[in-house]
Amino acid sequence: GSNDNTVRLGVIGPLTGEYSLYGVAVENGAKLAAKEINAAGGILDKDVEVIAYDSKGDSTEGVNAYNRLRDQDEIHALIGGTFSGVTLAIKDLAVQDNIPVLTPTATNPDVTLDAANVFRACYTDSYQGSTAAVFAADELDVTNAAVMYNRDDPYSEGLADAFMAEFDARSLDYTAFEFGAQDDDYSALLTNIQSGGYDAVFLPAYVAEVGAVLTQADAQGLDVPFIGGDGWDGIEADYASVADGFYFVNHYAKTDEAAVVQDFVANYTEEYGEAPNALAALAYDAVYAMAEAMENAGSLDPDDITAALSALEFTNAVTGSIKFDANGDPIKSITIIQVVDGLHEVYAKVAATEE
Amino acid sequence: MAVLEVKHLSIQFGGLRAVDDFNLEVDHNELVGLIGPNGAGKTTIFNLLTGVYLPTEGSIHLNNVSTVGKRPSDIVLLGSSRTFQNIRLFKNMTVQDNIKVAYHNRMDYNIFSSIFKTKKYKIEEARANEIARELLEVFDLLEFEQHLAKNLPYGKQRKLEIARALATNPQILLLDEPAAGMNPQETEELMATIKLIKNQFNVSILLIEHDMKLVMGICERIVVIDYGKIIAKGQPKAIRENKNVIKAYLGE
Amino acid sequence: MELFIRQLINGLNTGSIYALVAIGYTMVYGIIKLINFAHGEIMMFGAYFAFLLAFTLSFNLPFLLVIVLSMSFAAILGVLIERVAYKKLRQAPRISALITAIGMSLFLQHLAQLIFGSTPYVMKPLIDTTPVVLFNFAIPKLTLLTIGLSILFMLLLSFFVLKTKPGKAMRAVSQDKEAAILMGINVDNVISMTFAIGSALGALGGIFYAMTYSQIYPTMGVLPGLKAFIAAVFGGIGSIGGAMLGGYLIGIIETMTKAYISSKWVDVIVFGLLIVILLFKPSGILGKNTKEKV
Amino acid sequence: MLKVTNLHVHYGVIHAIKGVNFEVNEGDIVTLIGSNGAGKTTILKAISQLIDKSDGDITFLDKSLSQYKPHEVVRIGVSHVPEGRHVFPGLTVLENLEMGAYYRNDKVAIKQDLQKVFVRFPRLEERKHQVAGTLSGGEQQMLAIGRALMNHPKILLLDEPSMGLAPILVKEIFNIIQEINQSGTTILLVEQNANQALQISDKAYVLETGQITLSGLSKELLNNDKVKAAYLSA
Amino acid sequence: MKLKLTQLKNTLLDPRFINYTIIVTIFLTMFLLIQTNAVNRYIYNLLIMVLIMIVMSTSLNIATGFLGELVLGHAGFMGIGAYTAAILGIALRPYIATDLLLFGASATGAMILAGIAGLLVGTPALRLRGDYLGIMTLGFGEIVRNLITNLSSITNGAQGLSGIPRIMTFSIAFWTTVMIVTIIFLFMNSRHGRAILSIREDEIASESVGINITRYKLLAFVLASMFAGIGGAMFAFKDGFLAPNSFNFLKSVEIFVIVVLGGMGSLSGSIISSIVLVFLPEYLRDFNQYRYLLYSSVLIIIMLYRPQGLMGTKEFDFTKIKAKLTTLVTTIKKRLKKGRE
Ligand SMILES: Nc1ncnc2c1ncn2[C@@H]1O[C@H](COP(=O)(O)OP(=O)(O)OP(=O)(O)O)[C@@H](O)[C@H]1O
Ligand SMILES: Nc1ncnc2c1ncn2[C@@H]1O[C@H](COP(=O)(O)OP(=O)(O)OP(=O)(O)O)[C@@H](O)[C@H]1O
Ligand SMILES: [Mg+2]
Ligand SMILES: [Mg+2]
Repeated sequence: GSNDNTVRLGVIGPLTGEYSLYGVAVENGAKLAAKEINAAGGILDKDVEVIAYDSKGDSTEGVNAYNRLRDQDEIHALIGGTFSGVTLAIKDLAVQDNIPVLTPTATNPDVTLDAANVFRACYTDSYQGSTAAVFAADELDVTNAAVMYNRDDPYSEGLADAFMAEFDARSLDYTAFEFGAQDDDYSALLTNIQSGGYDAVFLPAYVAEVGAVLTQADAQGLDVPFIGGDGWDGIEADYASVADGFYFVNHYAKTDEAAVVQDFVANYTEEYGEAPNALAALAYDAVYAMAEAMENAGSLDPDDITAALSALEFTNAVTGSIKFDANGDPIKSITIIQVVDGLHEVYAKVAATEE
Repeated sequence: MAVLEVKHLSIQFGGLRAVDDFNLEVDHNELVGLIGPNGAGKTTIFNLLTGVYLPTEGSIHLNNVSTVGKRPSDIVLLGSSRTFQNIRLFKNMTVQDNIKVAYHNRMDYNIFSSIFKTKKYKIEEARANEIARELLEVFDLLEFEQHLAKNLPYGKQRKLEIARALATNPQILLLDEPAAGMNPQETEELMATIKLIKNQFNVSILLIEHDMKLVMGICERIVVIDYGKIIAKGQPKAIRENKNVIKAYLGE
Repeated sequence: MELFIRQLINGLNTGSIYALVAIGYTMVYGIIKLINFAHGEIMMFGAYFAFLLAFTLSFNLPFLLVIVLSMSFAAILGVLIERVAYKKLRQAPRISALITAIGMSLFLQHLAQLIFGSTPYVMKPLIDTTPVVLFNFAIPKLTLLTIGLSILFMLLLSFFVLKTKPGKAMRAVSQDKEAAILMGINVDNVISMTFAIGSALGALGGIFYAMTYSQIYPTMGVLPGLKAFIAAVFGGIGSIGGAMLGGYLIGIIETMTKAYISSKWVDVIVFGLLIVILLFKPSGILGKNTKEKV
Repeated sequence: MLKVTNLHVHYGVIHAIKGVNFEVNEGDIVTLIGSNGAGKTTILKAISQLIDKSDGDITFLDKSLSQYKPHEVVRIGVSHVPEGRHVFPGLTVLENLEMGAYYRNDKVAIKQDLQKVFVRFPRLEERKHQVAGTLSGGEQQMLAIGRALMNHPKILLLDEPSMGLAPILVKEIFNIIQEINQSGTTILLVEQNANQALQISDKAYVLETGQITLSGLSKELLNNDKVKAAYLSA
Repeated sequence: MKLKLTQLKNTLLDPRFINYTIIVTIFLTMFLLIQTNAVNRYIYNLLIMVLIMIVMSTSLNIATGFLGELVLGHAGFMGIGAYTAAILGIALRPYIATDLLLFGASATGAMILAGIAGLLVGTPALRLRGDYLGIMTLGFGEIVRNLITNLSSITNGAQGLSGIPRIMTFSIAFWTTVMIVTIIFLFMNSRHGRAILSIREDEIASESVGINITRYKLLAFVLASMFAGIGGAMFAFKDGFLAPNSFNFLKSVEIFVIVVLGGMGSLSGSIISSIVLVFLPEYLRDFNQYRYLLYSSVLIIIMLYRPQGLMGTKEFDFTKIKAKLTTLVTTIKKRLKKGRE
């Protein structure tokens, strides 16, 4: 319906099925932001409405959802797709339709390429992966790493590739261990890792998988440090004991004293009864960033919004300040976190660099 | 000239020799009965003749071509066709289509003809319809042409099964208890039909049946088996009086 | 060699869980010739039940009671599913029943998502997990227990089906329902009983699966359910011993492939082997090849 | 003993049984004859509650049978040998017979009954351990009857027991039916072989397209011209 | 003059003529609606999806509905077709400027490769019966999906293949579908189709009247997979993006469900149920998390109350509607007459 009293933001993510965990986090984060924005007077004096549709993680479903958002709901901007695959499938359409897109979580480099109106709030795979590799080599003196990644997940594979590329560049040793999205049993890989004598394991994956891997590693008595990416955010909630002492690169630390971080964590926990993860935080930031761009633009015209996004300097973000480079990728600082006693401790901060 | 020639046929199921050194010749246009107690091996012989089972020993020739080891559908092409003890029709197909399936190998058009509905397709289909109609006419089934086979009464299903077997244009027809489940009146009709098809279609018939009136009434020659072995052969009259047959099969 | 044996133990562990689930699968299939796609979901609900009983009550239930109660709940769920979705379709084409089974499986998955959310629950092992050392190899207690249980249930059920009266009634019902009624067998009850047993075993498998791999989530049953069914086919569907054998084989093949080839070829190898086995033994390794008598 | 009043049965839209009345007295053999599709099997199935009737009443020993579930009918003494035998194809001959005594618990008596069946049908004893699915047609028929006898029924419903049997066995079967009857079991017999059936039975009914068109003492029907013409070819 | 009129009348009442007219009318109506923007792109896209599902389900119907075999790996053939067409499409785009030609060339390639795959799977698979065959095809489908994922040098693996020319218009999809459904329909009404039906009804009897059952089973299998390959090609050119996950077990199940829900052996059933099952989940989007709860309930309920599927084995025939209408009118007239008396 073309109700012109609202600003409509579309969200596409896997809300049902095996990946629903991630889509639901994005939906929740986005809706929380919208609720707060509305309480504070909305965007351009209009209420914000977040319309979230299920993609089941499937590109065809994602395209259907996109078409519906565009034609039925007549959205002004899109927050999402959640996964790179679905986002890539939608990207060309969005470019053609000139709908401003700010994906919170799609990390694949191609997402923002050759698309003036497509932006993202997260780091690219390569940025995160190589940062993790630098950290492993420089700070932990790793010379022989096991890289354990999910080959069905472009995010996981992308981080792993970047990590390995950095290790190649430094002529360090590593071995890749792939697993599949549907695996629950990692014992065979972990047994091999255990007998291989590695200095560390790089495990770029999301919490649900990381938790399972760490639990099984613990049960097997595997005694090597693990390093992860932003998908680890939230690991302390259920897996504090098995993740204790391990590191991951992230956008922010929950223990950060900044009010925006603390408020977000508190409000989210109150609203949904569980602590937010990185995906929720990114979606939350993406909605705020989009809102600010719309306010700056002073109109809901797509070209104006795109221009405002390109010029945006959004500082008050949970996941670190956001400023976009020429591609539409964020220039953000990166935080390295160590899990200690169920809390995030900032181990190091890497300043933002233009890639 | 023998249409069917069986020599030293045997089959073993585990410890059981269900058919044991069975020999038979059926001549052109001859009507032979195969009888014997339940479990004697009659149906098993049919299964051997039609390629459902592979014999342990022995040879089978149809028109001087050996059929041993051939698949059932190829044996049909050599000129034999059968019905089943438990009726096996294509239940959800029309009566007409039941016949036309059996006429399959005698039609000559390929897949492309069917997709482009070529002239050949039309001519061949029309001919098949014609043949089906003729056959159904003989069996008094014409009025049911478009009914589903499963909706026919039992007796008519039996007849349809025979008609279907005939549509393959066999030289020998193997009928397994065609009168089972029929009342005397229906059986009488069936006898007439069998005689009719034997003459009209010029086929040989090998027939299994427990209804003595039918067997004695129409068979020219009878072979009796028990425990897989032939215990008597001959004209109906002689068989009726054969001591062994009376003891094993007919009863006092 | 040492590594090989450790991997073998990993494989036995996975395999024994598949075996437990497969036994239930094969029983249900045996009686109504239906691939009960919802079996994996019963497994999942069984695990959730155990979680709720073990971690959300204000008092501590003993391990055995948690297991028995969850199995009972799952049994009830299984019977309920049969009554609601399958019973009416007993005379219908089997493929129609297959569709309701698929529908049921989807339904239960999404019901679970609605009730429990999509974030996995973390299942801590309910028993002491210090490994037992056998011939210098540390074997997790959980592994030993799962293996033991799968063998125990195989023996119990084989005896039950072959030697007891209800077991024979089950076989009779599976072959000819109408004749079974004429023998005075309450066909509904026999079918319910089969679903109850099968579902209880599925739940047991689910609980051990969750304990071994530490998580419970709405779609957790899909893959092990499918694997278990394939295990049942591998071994010869309808055969209890076959289901167990199939479960172990698949577990070991999977683990060995992951360990020595690459995890990305696991499914290709498992399914490839399945196809090869079916080609040489069209009714599975221990299945009987019954040809219809004409 | 068994009384059927105003029975109607529908298969979907097909009205298969249209108001049938008949009675079976204790100790009798009653025959139901009729051509194919007349509805004989349907009546037997309605009695043993395998299918639902749409109207009417069936009482056995003055109790309405509709209050029983299908599987309970057997337990009050009604045994049904179905058309087409319906042996359990994957069970052995012995196991099939044991299923016949499914709800009984008197092990010793069951053993004796088993022995009796084997005496009556020696072929079954020979094939004791063969799976029933591979038996010949006649062997399966024997098994089906033997299995029903393992029930110790008060009334035995037989649906075309002579179908597909060798002549010697047909005679044998009719003898056995008489024997079973003499040992105290009432029998309702459905047959195509009207001649023999009428000879051994006390009363008979003729069924045509779902309705009873003739009834009477079997001896009388044997001489009835209509029956002669339609069911007893000379 | 009179003769000509009757001739005209005969042509007009010829069932074939009526069917053609109706198909063309449907096309023109849709086409007009699209041209006038009465159908937005969301619906437009769904319509193409419906057409793809029609191709997938009618082709599966050959193997499942008409031949009667349980096939749970149809998405595998679709995947082979989709990737073949996509790769061909990308490679040929510089040389073939016309969309229709490009589609034709790529779809032919897709059809051939999928057909070869059908032959490879079918040959051994057909020794199996019933559920075993189902499991084997399931296994095959999973193998295909894994191969697509693992052969990432050609397929770009789990990342997905993008940059495929987006050339699937409603017109191309519509006429491709009409062509395929017509071919299947004509094929099933020939002696070959009858042979396949007879195998479903009774394999043993079919063999006993001389049908080479192995050959016909294989033929059905290969045809089904060839058309599935074309369906895959349509799919590849629709969104311009392919990921291996689109061809997983669930997709096979989805197609299978369409066939059974429509009625096994009914092409019109498959068509109707493709429409229903593509639009249903879309209309349920508003129910968010309840969406699949509702969807699955609908599946169960339909099967419980119509186990033979929406159409059974019958075909929807426009020409018969006329007859039905006539009888309806006459009965109403009779009733009215009675009422007056
Ligand atoms: N596949 C098989 N496996 C084992 N035994 C079999 C098999 N087929 C048939 N038999 C046995 O072989 C014998 C002959 O069976 P067959 O069916 O040929 O008998 P028949 O003469 O046709 O009897 P009827 O007149 O009762 O039909 C029977 O004892 C039967 O049990
Ligand atoms: N399941 C069914 N569905 C529909 N119609 C049926 C069904 N069973 C029987 N009928 C029909 O009901 C009528 C009576 O059938 P029934 O089997 O009782 O006859 P019958 O007298 O036992 O015949 P037969 O001598 O062939 O055994 C027949 O017209 C038959 O076609
Ligand atoms: Mg026989
Ligand atoms: Mg009958």
